Amino acid sequence: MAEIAYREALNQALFEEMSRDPRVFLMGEEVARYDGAYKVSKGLLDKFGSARVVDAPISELGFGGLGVGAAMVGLRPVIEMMTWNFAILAMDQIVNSAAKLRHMSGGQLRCPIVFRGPNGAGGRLSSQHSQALEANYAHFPGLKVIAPGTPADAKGLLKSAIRDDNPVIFMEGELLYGVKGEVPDGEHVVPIGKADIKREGSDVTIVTWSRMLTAVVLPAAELLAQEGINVEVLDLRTIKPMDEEAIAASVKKTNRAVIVEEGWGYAGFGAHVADFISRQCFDDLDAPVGRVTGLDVNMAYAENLERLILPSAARVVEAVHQVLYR
Amino acid sequence: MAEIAYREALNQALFEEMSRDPRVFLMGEEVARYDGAYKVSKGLLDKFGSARVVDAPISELGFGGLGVGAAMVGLRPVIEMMTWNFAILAMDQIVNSAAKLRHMSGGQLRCPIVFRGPNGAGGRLSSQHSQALEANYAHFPGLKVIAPGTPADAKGLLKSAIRDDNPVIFMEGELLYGVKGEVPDGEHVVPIGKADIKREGSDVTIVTWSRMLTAVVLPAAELLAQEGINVEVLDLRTIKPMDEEAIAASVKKTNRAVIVEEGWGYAGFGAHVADFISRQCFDDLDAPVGRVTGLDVNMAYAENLERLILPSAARVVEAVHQVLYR
Amino acid sequence: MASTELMLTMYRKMLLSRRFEEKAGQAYGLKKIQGFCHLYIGQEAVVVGVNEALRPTDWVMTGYRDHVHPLVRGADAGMLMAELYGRDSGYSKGKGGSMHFFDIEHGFYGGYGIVGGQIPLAAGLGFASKYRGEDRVTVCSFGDAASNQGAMHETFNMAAKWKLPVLYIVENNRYGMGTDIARVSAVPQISKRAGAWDMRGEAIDGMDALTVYEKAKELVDWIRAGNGPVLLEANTYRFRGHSMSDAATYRTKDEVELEKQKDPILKLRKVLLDKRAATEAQLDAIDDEEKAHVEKAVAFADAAPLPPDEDVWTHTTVEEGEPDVHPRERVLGATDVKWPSFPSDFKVAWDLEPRTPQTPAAKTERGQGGATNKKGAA
Amino acid sequence: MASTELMLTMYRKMLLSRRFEEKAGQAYGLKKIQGFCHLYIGQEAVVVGVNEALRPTDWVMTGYRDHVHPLVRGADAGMLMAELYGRDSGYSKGKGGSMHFFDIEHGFYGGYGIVGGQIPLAAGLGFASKYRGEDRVTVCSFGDAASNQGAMHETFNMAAKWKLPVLYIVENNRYGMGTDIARVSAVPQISKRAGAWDMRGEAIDGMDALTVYEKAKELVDWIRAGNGPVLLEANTYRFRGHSMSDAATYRTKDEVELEKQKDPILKLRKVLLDKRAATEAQLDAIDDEEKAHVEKAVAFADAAPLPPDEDVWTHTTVEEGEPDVHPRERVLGATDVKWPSFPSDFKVAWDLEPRTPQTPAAKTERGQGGATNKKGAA
Ligand SMILES: Cc1ncc(C[n+]2csc(CCOP(=O)(O)OP(=O)(O)O)c2C)c(N)n1
Ligand SMILES: Cc1ncc(C[n+]2csc(CCOP(=O)(O)OP(=O)(O)O)c2C)c(N)n1
Ligand SMILES: [Mg+2]
Ligand SMILES: [Mg+2]
Repeated sequence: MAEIAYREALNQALFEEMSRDPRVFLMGEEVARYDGAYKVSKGLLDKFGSARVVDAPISELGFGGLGVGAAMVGLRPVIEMMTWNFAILAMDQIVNSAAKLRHMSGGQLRCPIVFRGPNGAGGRLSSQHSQALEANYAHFPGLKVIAPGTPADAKGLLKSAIRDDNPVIFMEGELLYGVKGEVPDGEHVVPIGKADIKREGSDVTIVTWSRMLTAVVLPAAELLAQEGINVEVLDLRTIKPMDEEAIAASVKKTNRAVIVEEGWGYAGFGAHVADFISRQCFDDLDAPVGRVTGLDVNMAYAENLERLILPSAARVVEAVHQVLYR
Repeated sequence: MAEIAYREALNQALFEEMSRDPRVFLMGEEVARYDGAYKVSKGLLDKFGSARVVDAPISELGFGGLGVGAAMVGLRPVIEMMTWNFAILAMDQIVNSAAKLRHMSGGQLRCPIVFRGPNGAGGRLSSQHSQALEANYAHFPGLKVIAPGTPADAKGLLKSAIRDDNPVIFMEGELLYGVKGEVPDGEHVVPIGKADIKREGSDVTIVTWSRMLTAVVLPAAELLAQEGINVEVLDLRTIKPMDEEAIAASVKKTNRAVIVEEGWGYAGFGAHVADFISRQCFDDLDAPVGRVTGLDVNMAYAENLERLILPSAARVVEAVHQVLYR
Repeated sequence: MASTELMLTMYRKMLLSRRFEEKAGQAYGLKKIQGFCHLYIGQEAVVVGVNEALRPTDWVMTGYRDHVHPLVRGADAGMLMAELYGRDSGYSKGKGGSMHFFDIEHGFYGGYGIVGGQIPLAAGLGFASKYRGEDRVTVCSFGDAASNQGAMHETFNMAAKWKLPVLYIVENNRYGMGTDIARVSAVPQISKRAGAWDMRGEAIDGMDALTVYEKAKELVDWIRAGNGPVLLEANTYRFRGHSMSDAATYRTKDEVELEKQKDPILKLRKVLLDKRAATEAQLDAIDDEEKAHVEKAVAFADAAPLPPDEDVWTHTTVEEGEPDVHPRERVLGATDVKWPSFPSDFKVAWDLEPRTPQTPAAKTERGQGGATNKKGAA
Repeated sequence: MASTELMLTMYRKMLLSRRFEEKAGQAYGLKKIQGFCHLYIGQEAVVVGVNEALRPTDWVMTGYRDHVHPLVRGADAGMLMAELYGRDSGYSKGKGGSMHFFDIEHGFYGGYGIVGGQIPLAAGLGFASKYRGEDRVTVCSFGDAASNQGAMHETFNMAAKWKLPVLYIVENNRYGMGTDIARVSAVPQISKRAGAWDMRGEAIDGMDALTVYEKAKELVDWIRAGNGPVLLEANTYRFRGHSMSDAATYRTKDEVELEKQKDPILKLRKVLLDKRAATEAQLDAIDDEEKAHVEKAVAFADAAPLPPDEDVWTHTTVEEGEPDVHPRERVLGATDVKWPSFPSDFKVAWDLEPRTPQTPAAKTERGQGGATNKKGAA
């Protein structure tokens, strides 16, 4: 096992899948000669050439749709969106074409495409550049949505995403690219739709995904352990389909749950998780499900305001106290 | 009180607000000479002229953004999206410009604009034309989201939306346009953010909005009444901000709740409502919150499949039975 | 020049299209077809003329006005009608309906309801062809009003830059729903816009199947030779409303009557008669045959069952190991279905962007102050 | 021709801009400014030349490379710097930062982070002006790479069709981030695309403030006279990377050095000296004054407080009765703020689409087969 950064783990996944399968190509703004805005595609142009690593114009709707078309006829495109904030311009092709093609054609077509790029706040970028948009895509039938929180999961899930025969929304954490972690050597594939217990515990289940895991939840778990509170940390990894079994099993054990997400609370994906737990574990719950979310306001540039808007370990600790009625 | 159709109620609201305030104009595809694809803007061109009732090219992103710009400098645009399915193309201007302008400018600007058009299934239109998208917009801070279910609410809320100083997403029911109802004469304004009890009851609270109210929930309430079950029907009317007080008050009375929405259940707005109830009324709930939603699949054209996908009175009855443990 | 045989084929296909659409219109009146239903009546010369210029391995896609494109490529008329009826025997098992026809066996890739949505998709088909080194051409139709979508601008730029083998056809029937294109378009002659993307653009009389055929042949050859995409504007007219629910009061009776005199079927009939390539009786017989062809299709659809209720759960996602559906095989038990099979092992030989040795310093020249484009169309 | 006084004003404003940006770059190095920060160094002639051709009541907007546009219109340098620092005394109270400058008092309407997002907004500003019968011109800048966004296509069509009073300026600095525009654009000379929307399009040397001023004056007059929008391409160059985090290795040292020799400040300085309009000492004094001006701005920002924590809740929505914030009044207690006030009672006199008597039959002529546009730029 080597310790590598999240961006390198993604780079490895791309490299390995492109080596394995000539149908896989990468297209997006700055992905080729610039090695990607976040350097995820470093070295791929040299290795695979200009038809497989393609610098696109700033035309998200256009190249997003081009990717969908290529997927319809047997290629396996990976479309990099420089960030998910910009991908809103391409959303029509993602949700109205990619997500619906197999259905509209009555099963004649499939659309194996991955849309990937950074999601969530990037750090002092104000409101247009700091949005965690997983809830919006999770809402659409026909899409899978993935949001890995560690380098190992990033690699293993990107490989699965590329091999999947459905359109996959792959959301990376904009502030995770430099974060390092152990990544198993060789073929390392993580199945889509399986949550992972990142820390075992018995008192409260914390459900989270993407950057919140390492940035907020695990640090909070440490703080809570010092108080003698053992939280179980369940990393969803896949937003859709959701690993309902794993969630229910953990909550049935701990009888308490807190959901932690970076995005807005209002109609956030955490509401879906909380709703599931409240219904499925109704008789097991000793307290209402707690939620820690980004504040329901536009992101500010000012350092203090940004800090207040994003979830923090302190807010997680507070929420855990609350579900424990402390 | 006159009995008029939903489309006429909207037409009255537009007519009255445009008469009252020269800053209000209507722009969209087919709104002028064609009187609107759904005839909502009938007669407005003749009355207000070609600068206030504008036929736009099929350029949703372009004229959506043009409207936002006009709102920034003192006009009050009403932008008709032929349906919300197509508005996905304009979503960037709605969520990245309109919803963020006041914030990015530190309070220098305001953006009083209404985006309106039909939402939900239109009847045998297959998947690209049959989406209920309120959850996606409700997620964004800076937007208000409205989804009226009756002609009276449609008129009263559209007037409020036009007078509001924030960007408002106004979602009409595509299959409601022809539905008639009593509409108070004269100035009739319904406040944004206030739910309405459409039927009083004591056994179960049904929370719903838009077309589900008259198409599914009220008929189900009748059927249930015949069994001696008295449901209270709470029509949210506004999706954001949500009338939390009204919901909590009703559930505290009935101790049981079912949410009924046309859209997909996965990360649907109903999850937000259910999560709110589960947390806020934790000690009052005698059963898990029930949900009736559109099935989590793409909409099919075939008559039988479409019928199965959309919520029905029978499914509501079943969900009510379930929360009553019958 | 088109041979007599080819002219007769085109004549037959236009009649098949016309009769099919007329029946669809009638079935709509009887509520056997519901939702939106956009007829192609009047525009047949475009799709038929282009189709005859294509190879069976070429690909075609269009918008929601999509009944005739697959029909003339060889799709089964009964199964198309069954799809309009929302029946299990339809091409998409009743999931798509009128706006979402797909017949992959015959290279017809849909059927899209978002105006302009197919334009980027077609570039993707072209991209894949080039990527794998196939000499295939993709044809993508869209309407005049669709040309105001940003998707077109973004796509044409890439298609031209990367010389993708796509023939874009704007079927300019002068209206987008109730709106005269000249009312909402600064340059309503859409092919004149092609220069903005360094693309070849041409306009033709789209009411004349022979003109369409000749031009399409020239362009398809040109594209197949690797010259890049073309925007072909076929000036045409729809005789009916935008969809079945449109009374089309925005056009005068006179205008419609005038256009009906240019009926592409009558036009080709006249050519055939003038050339003595066929007799009135022979041509009438073709019409009778195609009427019967369509009658059979209607009977097939009438007899077709609804999809089973369980089908509500299928095809939203692909389950692991799930095969693709081959409609004619599934419905008719056909054993001659040639389904496109795409290689999973091949060498990508395309150098999409050859690097010049001087990179990155190499620049194209730029006129400083020179490139003046005074007001006026491109 | 620009008067000596005007030339000196432009010289001063370019220096103010340059010194402001240099300080911003330094402050970024010290982490006083964070996030993305896009400097305008090298491109000053464009914004300064255009600005002097405008009236104070005209409006301006641009993308995220937006520090200099408000600065030369009269925004307070200290408050702009404070915004970069994310402080309460900034124009947006630290909510917007580098990419979202707004100074409504001086007609600067932002500051947008979505590439091309400002293009439709500017059409809306122009629409409102026409709607109310004002003779105002809106100027909207965007980058060369932004020209591949569909938003531009959709907007230009409407702007041209409705003759909206907007001067669109493409600040063509040859790169979108690390990508040479010629690598991703089929027509990299963007003004050549204007014909696709029947729009006037021109290209000029954007490194020469006087050229920019003269052309902008001509165009602004033309637009104000009601002739519709214009696309002006200013060929320019950014001396720094795309943003502070870009090492700009995609350009050769030679290329950058060559361009630096065309520095717009040195160019105007030379003109002033050649004309004997000013002495070296006078020009140096201006530089010293502007350096001091910027030093003061930095000191102001350094001393400015963070916004109060409660501010996290403000300005996401407008509360009922909530007034707009007037930054200079709020921060500096200025009493001379002229805030635009828009009438709520007026008569809309604009007939956006006059009806011709023959409507709906009236049609524009259409060339059948005539309008051929062979491959080649518009
Ligand atoms: C994005 C989008 N906007 C609007 C519509 C509604 N709509 C359907 S067809 C149509 C007119 C299109 O006209 P044109 O492109 O000329 O094609 P035609 O119908 O004439 O073949 C409109 C506005 C839509 N389906 N998609
Ligand atoms: C829609 C969108 N896509 C991508 C980006 C990321 N991005 C920011 S600036 C930029 C390059 C823009 O270049 P250009 O338009 O030439 O303007 P310049 O920076 O040269 O002034 C890109 C790709 C973005 N902000 N928005
Ligand atoms: Mg048309
Ligand atoms: Mg640039």
